[in-house]
Amino acid sequence: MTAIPFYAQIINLLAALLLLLSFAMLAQRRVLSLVNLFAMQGLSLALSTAIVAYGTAQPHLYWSAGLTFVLKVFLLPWLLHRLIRQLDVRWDVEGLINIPTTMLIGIVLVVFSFNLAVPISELASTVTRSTLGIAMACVMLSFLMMITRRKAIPQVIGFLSMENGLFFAATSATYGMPLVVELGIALDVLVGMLILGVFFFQIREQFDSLDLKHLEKLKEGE
Amino acid sequence: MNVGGFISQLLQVLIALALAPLLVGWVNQCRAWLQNKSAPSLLLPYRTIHKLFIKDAVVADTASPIFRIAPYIVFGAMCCAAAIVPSLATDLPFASAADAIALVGLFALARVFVALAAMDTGTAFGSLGARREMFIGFLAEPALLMVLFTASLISGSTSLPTIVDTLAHREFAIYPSLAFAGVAFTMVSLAENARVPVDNPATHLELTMIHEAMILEYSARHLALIEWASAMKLFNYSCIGLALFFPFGIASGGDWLGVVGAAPTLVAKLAIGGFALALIETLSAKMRIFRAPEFLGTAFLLAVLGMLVNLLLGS
Amino acid sequence: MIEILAVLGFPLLGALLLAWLGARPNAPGINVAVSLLTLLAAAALTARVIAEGPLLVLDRQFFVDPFNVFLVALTALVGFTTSIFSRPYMRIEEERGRLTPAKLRLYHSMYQLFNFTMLLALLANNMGILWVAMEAATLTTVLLVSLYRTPASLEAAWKYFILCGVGIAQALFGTILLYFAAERVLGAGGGALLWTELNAVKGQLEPTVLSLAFVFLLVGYGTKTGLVPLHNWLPDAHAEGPTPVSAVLSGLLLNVALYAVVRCKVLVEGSVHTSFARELMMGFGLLSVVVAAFMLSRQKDLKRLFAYSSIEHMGIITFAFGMGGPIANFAGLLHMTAHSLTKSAIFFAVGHATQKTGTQLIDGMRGLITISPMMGWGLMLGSLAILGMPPFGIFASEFLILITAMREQPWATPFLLAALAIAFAAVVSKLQPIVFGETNATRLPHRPAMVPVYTHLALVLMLGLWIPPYLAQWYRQAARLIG
Amino acid sequence: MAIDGLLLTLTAIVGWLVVGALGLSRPRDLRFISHILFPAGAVIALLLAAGAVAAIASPPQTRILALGLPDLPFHVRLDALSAFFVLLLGAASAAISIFSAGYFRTSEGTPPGAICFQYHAFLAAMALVLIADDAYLFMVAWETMALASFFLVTTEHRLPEIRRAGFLYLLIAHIGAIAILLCFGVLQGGQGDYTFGAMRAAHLSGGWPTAAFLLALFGFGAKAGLLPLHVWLPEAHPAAPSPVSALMSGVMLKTAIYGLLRVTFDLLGTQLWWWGVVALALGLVTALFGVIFACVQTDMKRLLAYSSIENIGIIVAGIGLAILFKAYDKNLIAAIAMTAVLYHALNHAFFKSLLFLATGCVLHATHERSLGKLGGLIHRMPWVAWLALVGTLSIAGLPPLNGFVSEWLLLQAFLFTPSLPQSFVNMLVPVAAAALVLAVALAAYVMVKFYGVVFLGRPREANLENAQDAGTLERAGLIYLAAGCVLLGLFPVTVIGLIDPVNRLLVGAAALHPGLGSWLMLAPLNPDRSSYSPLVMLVVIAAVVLLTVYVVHRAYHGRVRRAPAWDCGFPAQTPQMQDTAEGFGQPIRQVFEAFFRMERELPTPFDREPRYRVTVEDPFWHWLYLPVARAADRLARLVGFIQQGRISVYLVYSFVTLLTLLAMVR
Repeated sequence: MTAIPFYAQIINLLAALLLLLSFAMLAQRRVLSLVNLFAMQGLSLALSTAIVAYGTAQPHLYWSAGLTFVLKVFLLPWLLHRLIRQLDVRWDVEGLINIPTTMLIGIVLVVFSFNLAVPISELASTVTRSTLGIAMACVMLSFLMMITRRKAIPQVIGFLSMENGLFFAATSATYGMPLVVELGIALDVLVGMLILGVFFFQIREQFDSLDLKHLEKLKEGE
Repeated sequence: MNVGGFISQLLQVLIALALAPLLVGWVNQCRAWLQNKSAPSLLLPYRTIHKLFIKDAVVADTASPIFRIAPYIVFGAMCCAAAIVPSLATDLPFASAADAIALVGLFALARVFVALAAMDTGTAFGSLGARREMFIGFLAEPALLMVLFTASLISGSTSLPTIVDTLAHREFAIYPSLAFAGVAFTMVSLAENARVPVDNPATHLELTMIHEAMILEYSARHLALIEWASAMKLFNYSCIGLALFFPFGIASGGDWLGVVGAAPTLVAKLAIGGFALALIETLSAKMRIFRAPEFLGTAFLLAVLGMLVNLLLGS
Repeated sequence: MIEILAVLGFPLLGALLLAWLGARPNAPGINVAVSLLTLLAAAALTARVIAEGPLLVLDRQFFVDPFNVFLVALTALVGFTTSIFSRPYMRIEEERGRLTPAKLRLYHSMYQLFNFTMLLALLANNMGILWVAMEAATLTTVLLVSLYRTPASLEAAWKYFILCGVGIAQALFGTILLYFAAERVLGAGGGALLWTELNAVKGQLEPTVLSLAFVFLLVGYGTKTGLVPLHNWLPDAHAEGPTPVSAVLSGLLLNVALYAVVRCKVLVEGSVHTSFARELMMGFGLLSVVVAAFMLSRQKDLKRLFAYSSIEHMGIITFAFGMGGPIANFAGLLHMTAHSLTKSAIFFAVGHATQKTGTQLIDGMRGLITISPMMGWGLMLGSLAILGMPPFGIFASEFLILITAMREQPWATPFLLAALAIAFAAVVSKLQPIVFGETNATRLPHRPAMVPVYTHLALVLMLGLWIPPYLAQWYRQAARLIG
Repeated sequence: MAIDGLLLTLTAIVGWLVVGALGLSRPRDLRFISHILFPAGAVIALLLAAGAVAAIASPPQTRILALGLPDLPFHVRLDALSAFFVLLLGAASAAISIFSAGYFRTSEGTPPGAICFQYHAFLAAMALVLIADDAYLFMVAWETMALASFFLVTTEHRLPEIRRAGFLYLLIAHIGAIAILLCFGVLQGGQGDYTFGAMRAAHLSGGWPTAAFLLALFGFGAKAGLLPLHVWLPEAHPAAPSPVSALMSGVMLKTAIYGLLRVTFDLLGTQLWWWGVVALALGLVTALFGVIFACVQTDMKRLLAYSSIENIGIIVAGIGLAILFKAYDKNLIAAIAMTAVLYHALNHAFFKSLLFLATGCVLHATHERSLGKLGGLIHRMPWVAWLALVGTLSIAGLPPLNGFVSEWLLLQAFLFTPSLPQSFVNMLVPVAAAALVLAVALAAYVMVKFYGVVFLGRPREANLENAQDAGTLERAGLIYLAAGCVLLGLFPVTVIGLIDPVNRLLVGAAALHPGLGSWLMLAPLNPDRSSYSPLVMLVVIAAVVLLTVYVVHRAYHGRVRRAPAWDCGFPAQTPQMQDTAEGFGQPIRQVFEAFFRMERELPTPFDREPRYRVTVEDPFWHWLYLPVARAADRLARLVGFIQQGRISVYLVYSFVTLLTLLAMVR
């Protein structure tokens, strides 16, 4: 095995951290901790992006890193904290499936994703190619998290964490998408978050709770 | 077609018209004789018809023109049938106007008119009779056609004269199928002509009557025509039976002398046939109306069997 | 180029304008005017494309070919007719107290923005921009769906947001993979996400990556298309939003999402030389048709009924594109057109009908034809058209699809036909008492806008009997393009 | 001068559409519609019929219209087969249009203008079906026809049972259309060319011709009312306004026959003998079923509808016979069977339209369809009654009217079966012939019941005394049809001369041979073998009748006394004591009890108000349709479970789908 550049090793480390954080979020019961974990995920994402920018000398990735940092480490967690405070929803999160089972499924998912990513990674020209599998695993784990949470806010955090995984794939595996695309994506995430914020209030207003069990009226089966 | 042909044709119809009531009288006489009763005159049917013609016709208030037209149409249909059935000669000009199938159609026409007329007056009896008559009819008609089909399969034709010609003039052969057909035909004829065991021409008991129920409202000349037409029907059926199963002594030319010459043979055959009819009527009892399907079903079955046997053996 | 800017600029400016003026009494009029301008711009663009052939402008970022030009025209047209329809509709809603001026402002502004995102998605050459536009379309429509703020509409919007958000995230992953593969051939930078560039080198793209990417893209955009089993947001969103929104969602957004799927399919087909993409699309299509047909028979809500019908038709179109070949692709494009026109016409009629009867439950609507023959007939004819009764255009495309399926995928025909028959039975049996019979509808002060309904139906009728030559030419070219 | 029949037909189609559109433009102007539009439609129909007569014998004409799909423009073609059915359409619909002019009024249902449009669109669609020469145009016309008639059936849409009938009709029509579409798909044999010309040229291998035939039998059978797809017919025909019933029963069912003939004899090059057996068996079962059920009906239009099923059964049996003969290359005999088929189709168009229109008059005069509440109408409505009598006798298959001719021809064809080389078929056919005769004889029973209960006897309800006879235009339509029945019955040779080009096209032989028989005498193949001359029969009967009347009145007298009907000594006779429709059907019910699903409610001696009620249901509902409907419902419920309303579950769907697909890609 040829020597991997140092920056790539750091990126791999960050990737592992990202995966670990994903698992931590999957296991976390408290909403506020969840938000913090999400912020940490954002931080490692921003860091990895910056390192890729440095390592590959692609200046536009600095923009991307900065954007991520502002958006995912400060703005969104801040927004979420505010929401949680205003809506007074600091309860503990109860999953639909218990935590150990979720973790078990999560591990299976990781194995699956890695398996899927191996043949692709072989092809890639980037040094950080092996992070693709981790990114995919993150996406899958976030998906699982969305499925298992029955309250609205954790579900949204799952959604945002999925975006993190995607960003990670975009930056580390491919050295970033074209800037205009990234800007667009970031804008969409931000707007989406704002809309969700409004939504939480509206749901709260209508149902007196953010429990998703109130949102099961529209259905076909009896 | 020539004048001679027309004269022969006319002669055949006239002889049929004349002989038909006589056949009825003869059957009645034989029956009385078989039943140890004193027989009415052989000519009684003529006198009855004459008497009825003299009387004033009484028509129900509720009757429509159909009621009054029907006897004439029935009578006309029977005369037409008499012109077609090869009772005396085979090569008559009108014979080709209808074959066996059309003949059955002609009988059906008469039956439908009688039934409609019966319903016309709006009495319970009339419609009851009409219903029963049509009921018997729908069962008898297929059986009759099957009989005719069996015969026509042998000759390869549905034209009655051709059938008769073939059967009479071919070298003698035994057709087992015809035996089946003959029995079936007898049964159908009994039903079609309102004889025991399906119907009793002499009854006026509500529960049993069929034909009589239909003509209950008729009187005078209308009744006379109906009665005469019934007699003609019996005559025609007998002639069809004789033509199919005993096709001997029927003139093959259109010559009027031949027609007259064939008459004695016909009378003799009819006499035997009439006696046989009386015998059957004496030996059997009138059956319930809902036994009639079984009876006619048997006839139908026999006719189909005859046809199948014919196909099996004849090919 | 100026045409493209106009097509995109008018709705964007209109959205800004209406965000300012949207609560005024004449806002619906402005809405119509902006939509008309967009339509005119689209017409000019179409004329340009007819005259000069495909366009590739603005640093290759925008691209018009036979495949998307008719969709652009269709989107502009339906956007315009829907704005006409929404004028009396929204007025009545306001008078009934279901909407406040603030909500109306939101509605009008978002309506234009939504049009903008759809047109952007159609015109974008960059797969990333396409994704961004699709996501933006989701966001705007989420706001539109939840416009009434009733529990049901909130629930619908939430499900819509989460399911489509997750779906579209998968599509992004697929796009990343696409880029990942393209980068090796085209090098890093903007070119690697441009569809025209990708299409030119599609044979050299790595098949493994592309098939993986296609799975993500199909699941992603397929969610938005409403393919079973990713469809669950669709009936809720259609049923609970305002009816003009249902009309554009069903008539346009699904088309745009499917358009994205097909664009991706073209690339994948060119790279992967197996029938993998085709089979996936056929499978999803068939499953959607069958499941939707059964669902149709259980509906109690009229708008949900037609939402499921949209799923069914998207399934048919997906199946057609999956089969591929000139006839099936032609038929799929024709079906897209006819379905958009018909379904939006139906939703127009349904919208007025729900207002007249005060409910959208099927059991509560009776005898529309007595109170308003034009509306009753519009609904009836529209439904028959959507069920594939000749001489409407949907029959033409279904005819072509079925006969192609008979020849190429005989195993699928029984399923398709059984599903079509079940759908037919379900819809007609529900529609008949709504349209005919004793009435319970009331007259309302505003005249319903029936012109859009009959315009659409007339167009669909025309498509069934006669397809304009240049349209047929586009379809043919696009069909060849799709492969 | 040769008339361009195809152009004429196209013009007629456009003409009808224009007439319809005019009606739509003034939807409530009854005078305009009934005095101008419907008569105009009738004139178009007459012209069309005249043109078709000329076109039958001329060579096929084709055209390609500038409409349709880009690669499949509308092809139209008028050959002998099409022309014959166009003739049928024109001839029958002319009368129905005239009648309709006097019939439709403003009612609660569809406004007259809309009816006018639907009616003429229906006519136009039927004509288009007949001249279509590619699968697409055929399907378009076919479904448009179904659609137009569906709306016509539900004219009185306020009644739920009428809506239900219309729905059932449309559904079965649609399912049939799907089968037809499949049939065309099979017929084109993988070439992708959907013109009929290409289908004729295509060589199908293996089981494909059989598949095509069976699909056609299914698809067209659904429209024609073949068992077990007949259930819509007794519902839809009574529900429709009478002229529409007449049009549907008299003409539309024939388009299905046309389609079946077109596919079987024209598009499919060769026929297999067992197809014939299938069609024969199916036809006969349908005929018997139809007529047996007709016997027990208590609604006059339902009775006629079941009778239509019977007649279609007879026609299909004839087609089966023709296939059988054609498969064994007995073209001459096949021509006789084919003649019977086409002749009967024509006859049925006339007499069934006549009877349906007559029921329309009765319905207008009495507002009553139930046989149990009619009676004695011959006194109040003599025109209708006497004209209906002609139809009754015709449909009952009595000489010398038209119904008999076709049945005679069919029976003749049956008698030729022994010449077939297949002994199994030889044995089968006598039984089939017996069944056919049984059906025909039962038809007479049914029609006596129909006519006797409606028109004869005494009125069963007091308000029947006020019944009005038909108006002038209605009468004109009825007279036209009755005259048609008589003429078709009396001049079979002329009519067969008209049919023969079709025979030559379909089976490659003619039924009439020059030099055999004459215009007076119908003698297919050989006068010694069989012959029939209705005119002679009629003349003989008429002569005897006239002579008898003359002689009886001359020799005796013509005195008539009117008196009450004899009451059998029971003076309290009321009209209710006449035989009811139920009563009339009772023997049949008893004999064929096994076929019916009956629910009987018998009074006990202790009932205060004794009531007898019997309902006879179609067993196919319970054997076939309800189970299918229930199964579909159960499936739908199962599928409904997908949509549980929980967003987590939905996410699981997406997730699992994604994982499955990814696993597949690997």
